[in-house]
Amino acid sequence: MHDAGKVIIGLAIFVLLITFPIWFTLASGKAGHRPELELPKNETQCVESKEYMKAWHMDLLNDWRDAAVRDGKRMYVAEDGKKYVMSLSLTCLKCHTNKAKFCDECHNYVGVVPYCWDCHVDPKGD
Amino acid sequence: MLEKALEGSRRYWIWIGFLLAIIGAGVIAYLLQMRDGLAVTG
Amino acid sequence: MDESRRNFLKCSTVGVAGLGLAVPVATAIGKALTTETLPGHLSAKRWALVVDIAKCQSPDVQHACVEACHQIHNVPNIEDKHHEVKWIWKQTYTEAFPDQVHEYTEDRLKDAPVLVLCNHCERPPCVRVCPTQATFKRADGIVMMDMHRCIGCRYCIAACPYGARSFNWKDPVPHIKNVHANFPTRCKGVVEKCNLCAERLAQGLAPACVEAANRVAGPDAMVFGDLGQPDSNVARALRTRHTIRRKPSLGTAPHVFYVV
Amino acid sequence: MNAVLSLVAVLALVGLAVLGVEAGGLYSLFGVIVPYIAIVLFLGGLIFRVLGWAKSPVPFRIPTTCGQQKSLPWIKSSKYDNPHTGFGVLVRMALEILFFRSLFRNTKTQIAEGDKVTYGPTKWLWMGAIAFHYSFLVIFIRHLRFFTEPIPFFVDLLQTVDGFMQVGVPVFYMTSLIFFGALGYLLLRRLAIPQVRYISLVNDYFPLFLLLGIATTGILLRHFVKTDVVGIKELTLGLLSFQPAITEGIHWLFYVHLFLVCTLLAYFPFSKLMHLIGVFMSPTRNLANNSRMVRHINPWNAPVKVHTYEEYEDDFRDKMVAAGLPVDKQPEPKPAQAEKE
Repeated sequence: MHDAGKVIIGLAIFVLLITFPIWFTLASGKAGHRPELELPKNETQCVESKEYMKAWHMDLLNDWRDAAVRDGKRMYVAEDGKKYVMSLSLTCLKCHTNKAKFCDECHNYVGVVPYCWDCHVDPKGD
Repeated sequence: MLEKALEGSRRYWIWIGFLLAIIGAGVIAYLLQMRDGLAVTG
Repeated sequence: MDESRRNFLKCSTVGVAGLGLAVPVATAIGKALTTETLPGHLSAKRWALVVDIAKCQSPDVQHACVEACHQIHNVPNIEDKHHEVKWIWKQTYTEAFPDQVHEYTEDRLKDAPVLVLCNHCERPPCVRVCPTQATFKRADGIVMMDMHRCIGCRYCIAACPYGARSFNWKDPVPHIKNVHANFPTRCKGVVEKCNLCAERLAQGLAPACVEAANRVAGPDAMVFGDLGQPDSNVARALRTRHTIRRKPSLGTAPHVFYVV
Repeated sequence: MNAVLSLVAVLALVGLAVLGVEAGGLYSLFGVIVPYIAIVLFLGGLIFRVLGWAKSPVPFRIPTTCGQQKSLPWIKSSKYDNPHTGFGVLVRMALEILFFRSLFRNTKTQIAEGDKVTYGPTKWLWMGAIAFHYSFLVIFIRHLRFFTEPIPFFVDLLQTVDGFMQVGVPVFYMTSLIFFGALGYLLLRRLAIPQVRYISLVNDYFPLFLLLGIATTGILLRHFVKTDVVGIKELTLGLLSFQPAITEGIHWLFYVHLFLVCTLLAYFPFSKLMHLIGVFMSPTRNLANNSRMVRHINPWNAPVKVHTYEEYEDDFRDKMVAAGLPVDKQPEPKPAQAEKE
């Protein structure tokens, strides 16, 4: 092999870079880490199903915003007919009292930084 | 094409350095504004 | 709303079909939103506000109005005039009504402090210039802002002849004494202004300044109501008393009226 | 035809994944086994190809890259386009890898005014390539948020910059758009320009369609067919810590995305996509053009017995002098004679 030294060093660097997630995560020892959510104690039912909320809560909030701000309609009628006031601070955070142990858990886990909290107030303090 | 820009007299490099310094100042000012808002200037 | 929902469904269908998939989309692709107004909300054809200059002249009243408004709306209190944010504030009569004074204007008016706020114009120039439609006029006449859409271009500030709009030159949150959790704060780089307490109307409450003025100065210091109903209190007030608007010559048709 | 074939191939892959997951329920096949096979094929194939390249001897320092070669001291040479030092090579490689210099130099031959041949610069391909490669890099790094725990700071930083416009929720990344646009351009270019279409093969179209499929499924998954992202990260973390476990309830579209990516990985080492590594190993780029200064001996040359003129003269000097032939080096005077004189 010609220039064996250089080729092997290059390959080693490449493999090291490609396997970065593996050794980085294993070294941090958090590979088994899962978000642990603190669920509301006195409420078992969110405004919509758990699966829907998991995937679509950001769109729901976005639609809530449009409805409340632009159409002046502030009452959400859920799939099951229950009605909720559309408010992040007042409705969502009333049950999910701890933003850090609910919202932030998953958001941090998948690296999402929503800018909701730039303005919307967490009633329990930031 | 590109190497034309990498060669020049001392005066040329002083001029480039000066321009880069102005660009740098602009970038820093922009970043400050990003952080602190437009209050930085007005 | 329905329109965007439909577009959304269309987009996703085209997207999926574009992949050549005949398999139906298994999970839900969003749901159409069903919304209602809050029970007991106040609605109107055309909201209007009548301010009695004489009754709202004392510092107590004005202070109460400004405080009430700024407190519940998390308006920051910034000392520096250049960075000031205000929804309702006071100006002298001469400043507020420059085209309605002359050198012989009565003394009681000339330097009288007048409470001024967004006029919720019929033809709001701020709405016309807003490039993102962050500022818009609701059917009931309230000129509203959707803070999420504001990009901070400040065209509206330039367009508004009443100076009713403030820009958040810096992060306002550190300048808010007690953050009121029921209302969002703003972030740096957006414009804000009076929303005629749209959030209170939705709950069936009168605007905060009206409530404060009438509490401190007695009834009818400020009259708020639906101009679309001939028998409403504002309609009656406008019929029976002499009122003026700010800068009428500009043709924006303000809906905040002043009893001189 | 080649394009259609490639499109059909990619659609077949999509169909395979949909059928496998939706109808067959082969979650562990598409979620665990295929990804592992793909990564093994990717790394193994890549190393195999690189070692193959490394074993091929490079016969020549190719002296005609571009620019003036370093020769005599008073002739100006191109230090970076035609470098003769290690540093020059480093600069040339950096320009090539980071800025696609060769592509930038692209010219277009046109017949103008009836019969005149003109050569002009054309930067479109270069721009498309830059846009595509850099957005791909950003998207690749962005995806580390699903592969690392905790997420390194630069991934968060990159996401913030990329989502700077704050359009929509979740924010639409600028690079998604650029990536899609650049891919579209690169594809249209092949389809629209007759000369380019003529030389385009299945293995030119296939990666384009494959990447378009990956981008489409990715954008759909982020913005239109949302699914349990936390579950997806649990799956990937399980995979890379070698404790694979399928998470329930992930949308089938994710498996399509994953399968297309796996195909790309497995296909990579055996395709033209190997220019990722090839660019580092191309002798016309990574060798200093110093053949005037250093003697490079062709590695496969048979050993030639060299007998230089100097050696020849050494052997026959005395005889040459005796015969009256001129010699370069005069024979040393004999010490005995010198003493006598």
